[in-house]
Amino acid sequence: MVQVVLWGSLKSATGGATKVEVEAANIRELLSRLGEKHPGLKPQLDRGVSVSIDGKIYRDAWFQPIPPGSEVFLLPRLAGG
Amino acid sequence: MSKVHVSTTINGDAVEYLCAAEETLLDVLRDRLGLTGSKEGCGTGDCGACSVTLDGRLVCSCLVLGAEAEGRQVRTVEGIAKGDQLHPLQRKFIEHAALQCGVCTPGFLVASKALLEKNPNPTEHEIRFWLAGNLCRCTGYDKIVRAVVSAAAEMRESR
Amino acid sequence: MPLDNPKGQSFRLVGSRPNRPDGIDKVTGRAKFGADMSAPGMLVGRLLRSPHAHARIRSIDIKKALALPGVKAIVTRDDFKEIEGDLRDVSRNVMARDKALYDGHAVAAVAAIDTATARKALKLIKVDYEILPHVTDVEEAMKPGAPVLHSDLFTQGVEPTPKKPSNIAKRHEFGHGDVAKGFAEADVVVERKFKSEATHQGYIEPHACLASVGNDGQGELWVCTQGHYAVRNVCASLLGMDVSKLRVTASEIGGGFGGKTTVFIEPVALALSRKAGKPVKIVMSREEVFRASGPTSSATVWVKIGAKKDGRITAGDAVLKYQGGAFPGSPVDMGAMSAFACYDLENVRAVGWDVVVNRPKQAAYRAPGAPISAFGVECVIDELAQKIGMDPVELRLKNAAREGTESSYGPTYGVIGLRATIEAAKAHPHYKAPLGPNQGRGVATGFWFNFGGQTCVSLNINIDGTVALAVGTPDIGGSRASMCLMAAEELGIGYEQVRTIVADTSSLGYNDISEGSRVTFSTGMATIQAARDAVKKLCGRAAQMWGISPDAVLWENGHAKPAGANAGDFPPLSLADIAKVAANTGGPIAGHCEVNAEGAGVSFSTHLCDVEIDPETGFTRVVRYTVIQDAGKAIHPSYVEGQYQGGAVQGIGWALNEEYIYGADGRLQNPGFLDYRIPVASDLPMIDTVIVEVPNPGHPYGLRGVGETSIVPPLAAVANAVSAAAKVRMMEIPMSPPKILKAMGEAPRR
Amino acid sequence: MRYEAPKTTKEAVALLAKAKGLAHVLAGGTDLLVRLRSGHIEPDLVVDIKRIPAMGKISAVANGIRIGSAVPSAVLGEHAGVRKAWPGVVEAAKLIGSTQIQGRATVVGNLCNASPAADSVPAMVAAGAKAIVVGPKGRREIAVEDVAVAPGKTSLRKGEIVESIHLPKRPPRSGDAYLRFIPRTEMDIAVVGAGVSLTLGPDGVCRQARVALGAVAARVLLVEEAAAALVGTKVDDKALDNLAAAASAACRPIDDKRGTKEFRIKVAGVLARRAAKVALQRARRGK
Repeated sequence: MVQVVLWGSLKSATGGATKVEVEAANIRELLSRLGEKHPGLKPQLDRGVSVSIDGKIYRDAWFQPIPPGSEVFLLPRLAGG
Repeated sequence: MSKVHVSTTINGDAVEYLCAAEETLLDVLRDRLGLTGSKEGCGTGDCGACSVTLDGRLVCSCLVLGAEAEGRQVRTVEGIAKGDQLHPLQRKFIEHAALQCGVCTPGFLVASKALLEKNPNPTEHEIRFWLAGNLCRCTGYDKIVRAVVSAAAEMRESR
Repeated sequence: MPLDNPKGQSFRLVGSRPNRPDGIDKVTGRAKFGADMSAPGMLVGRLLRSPHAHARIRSIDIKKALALPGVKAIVTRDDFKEIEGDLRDVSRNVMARDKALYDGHAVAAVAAIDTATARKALKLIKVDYEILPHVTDVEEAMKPGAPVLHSDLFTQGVEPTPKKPSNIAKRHEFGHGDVAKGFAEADVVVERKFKSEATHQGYIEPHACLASVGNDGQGELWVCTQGHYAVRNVCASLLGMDVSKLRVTASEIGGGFGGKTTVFIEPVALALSRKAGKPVKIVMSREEVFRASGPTSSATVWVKIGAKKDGRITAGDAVLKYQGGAFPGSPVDMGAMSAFACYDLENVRAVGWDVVVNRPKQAAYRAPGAPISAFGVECVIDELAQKIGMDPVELRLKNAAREGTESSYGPTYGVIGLRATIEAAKAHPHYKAPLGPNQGRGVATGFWFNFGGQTCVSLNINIDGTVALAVGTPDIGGSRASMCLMAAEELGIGYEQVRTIVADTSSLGYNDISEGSRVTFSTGMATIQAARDAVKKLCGRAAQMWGISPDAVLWENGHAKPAGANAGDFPPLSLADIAKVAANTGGPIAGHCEVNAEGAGVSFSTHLCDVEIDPETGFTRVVRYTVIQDAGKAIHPSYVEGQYQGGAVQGIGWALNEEYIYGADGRLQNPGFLDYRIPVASDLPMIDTVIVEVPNPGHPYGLRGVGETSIVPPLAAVANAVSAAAKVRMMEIPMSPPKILKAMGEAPRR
Repeated sequence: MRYEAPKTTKEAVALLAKAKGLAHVLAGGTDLLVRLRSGHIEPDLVVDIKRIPAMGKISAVANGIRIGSAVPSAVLGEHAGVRKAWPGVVEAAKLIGSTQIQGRATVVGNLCNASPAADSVPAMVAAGAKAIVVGPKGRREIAVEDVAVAPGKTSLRKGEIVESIHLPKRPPRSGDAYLRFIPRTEMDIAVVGAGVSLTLGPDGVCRQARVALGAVAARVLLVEEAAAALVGTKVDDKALDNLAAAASAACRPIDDKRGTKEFRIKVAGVLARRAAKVALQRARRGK
């Protein structure tokens, strides 16, 4: 099980929870499980998100492994100048 | 609408062209003569990217009509190097990393050259005020000022 | 890619300051920028722009304009198909559909044989506008009853989703802990509301492009952009072209700072060219750049911070309201995430509101969103220090985020350089230097994420042993020099032997935009990998020539050598030796890398600023400025310093004199460099820099992006300095002289 | 548009007098070309006066100095005679734009552009300068303060052209100065400008003074009350306070993108005082 911390404004899609648990070994699995479990997150997931695993932020990498016990955050998709 | 016939000298070479009365010298240089080194950053004389000298006097070529160049001496960034020999200012701008994007660089070089011809040993203050009409958004001017100081020193030594 | 040697590494070339490879082109006028290209039979493209801040477009009559001799094509909304999804807003920003949403919004475009004809044609286009009420201020736009820009915009991120449309696009929230509990524990609480005006990136080169679409539907585009692949993909979608049929070449780019990460005139030029069957060049005027490209947000920022008497912060709370122009997507999310990112806080919250108004759609501007929130937070920190009676640098050190800190936006930090920059500030002679009369000193810290992203490079070994490196990220500040350094470092050859070019979209795989301080990081990482790939192949060729196993060959100082005595005794082969006979050993030798670079390291910066105020006029001069920033590893220190200095000066301009000024009619009043006042050479002192190097564990050389962080602290550093000199807290930027004089006049005499 | 570059003032006057449609004089062109390029004006005729020899000269005349209308600020600034006699006028001319603009912009162009914020105008008004105007009906001399009548509008009649500016000869112990306020150090339009010219008696008492303010009303103001505050005093602190108060009181400014009313009123007094101090020092040095 991976515990994922969502950013504050996604609470409305998870019934108020900012921490959710899903079974996932990599980012692709994480995102698809999140969408299945919480359909309200789908629009945001489709628009794009970043995933932080143990402090490193990934924007696209589906197959980035999520080691057990990792700290995982869902973040908005970020862009710079 | 008949065009104006102009005979002038650009970077030491005799040049003739036809231009519309309302056409600026900058447009003539860039669009008619292919001298695209002078840049248009604003078209209102506020950025200095189009700096050239006209009879030795530093001006914005966006604020000069092409017709006005008749019989004058125009010098642009393309005329600063002598063949394959860079001018000390050009070398120092590269060495000091005085350019990032480089679009303001031609204007700074033309303006700095005009300064050093008038004042071979300018202070930092004098350089900054002389170049106040040349906008640079990348460097914060620090390295540009250092490059001019350094080129001036080298030019004084080799004199 | 992990750091090669966490215990410290030594470099042969990296960290030196060679001349940039494009230097001579740029000092002689030979470099070709966006507007410098022309094509035979080229037409001039010009845009007609809305003079109204908000108006329904009833009809557009182009008949008379089209009949003007010399006019070859006109395009309007009818020439762009309706697009849904991600690109809908981009498409509508490029060409207005049912409504013009801001002063300067494009409504039609003409291609004609010359400028005079194009100009005349624009005057002949009749647009029937129904003028609508407008709103340009962020707080006004949020009020019930404000003119609504989009009837289909319902606030996201609030529960329940509103039934009525409004200008509030989205609510964001970040943080952790319990701020109410934190404030209850505080001995001192400071709460302030700040305001910042919109600024423009102010790149000196206006947007320019040359489009040519043939009758076969194949297109070429020459354009000044931070990302030519993105331009290609977006334009192809907007115009219904196959991506493969559009080749985009990035010209030299005269500054971007985030403002050239999207499209404005490019799809229009392509549409005109397709219709006219001839090349079309569009060059924006400076006025168009200000009115109709992508400035940054104006905002209000509310910040509340509480602390114990000993300086330990117990809670931080912020509410940010950013307008992002006429379409959703202001960088308020990043403003909220980064607001408290410099601090190690148990209880923190930042709420951001993304708001639309009748202004041009904002584009990224150097660390988008972060300077605005840092302005509020760092000013409150300063005031907190005063209230507690603590040195502002000490207060920051006491609360600075470190390795293991749970960041204000979520993830736990790895190795970071924040404390190192604050300690360097404390130790810097600037911090101890005495101040003169009417002078004040300010300090502020700043954070930026830094990004990686999709990157593709190709490194080709030439027959004479020189190297051609093709990258796909436009060079906005000297990155080609850094790439040459890294390639040469890896290959063990001279800097001068590597030539880096920016390839067009058909010559190299996809590359993300040059943004997010990602180029030296990502393209650098890809270059290192491509070089290592080439080295492997070079070793293989040597092995073949020696008749030994490739595993028995190692690469050292630009030579293939037998790995040890057991491998055999062969004289080393240089890169040139191997290249010379490449045809005989298997053909061309090249290294490649395609990667989605991850592992960018966050970066921090601490700035010191001294100002002097004329108490009778409010005139403010920055008299000393120092930037201290973590670069991880500086590849070419001169260009790292350049990023520090340039960002600081843009921030100084933002703090003191730059602002978008809209009139009551909703029109921009200062669309030129005369009244949009960016700093000039005589406004500034030298900008001192200190490069701190705390290696990023996610890059082989340890480098972190450096392009953006430098604009984050200056707004507050200058505001704190001005507040100290004026002896009154300034809460609005720009702190133009009338505002300073007014504040000083209203302040209680001390 | 037609471009003409006549060789004599007479020819220029004839071209302008005969012109059908919109005609403009081109001196330095730093204002004209901006308006031309932006499409704000579409003249039918532009008369370039830089080929008229008399207009390109600075000459000492019996009762002062004559500055031709085509003399750029940079040339004016290099002229030792003008710098010595009217340092305030020169420093004002030298504030018009950048080095590049200086190479082109002229004080007459600055005057005829009729902007209330023109830098050289308050200095010339304080100096008591006259504009020499040539027209189809001959030559006339008008006070510089009477050239601009409203923003962008002059009192010149059709066919008339300013040929030169006349700066009067200075009595001993005279000095002038011009200061302006801008938010940056360069490149801005004056938010407030103040020109002061004064003459001291042998006893150090101010005998004569003129004070002019720019950018605080629809036209450059000649403020007699401010001058009166100096005359008969030793230009001490009290006189300077009175001067500042009179200058502020005379302002009728507007709020705009460059500054507020309140700010302009306050700063006009500050600058008038500072300019008077500089002029005083110069007068004390000028034997």
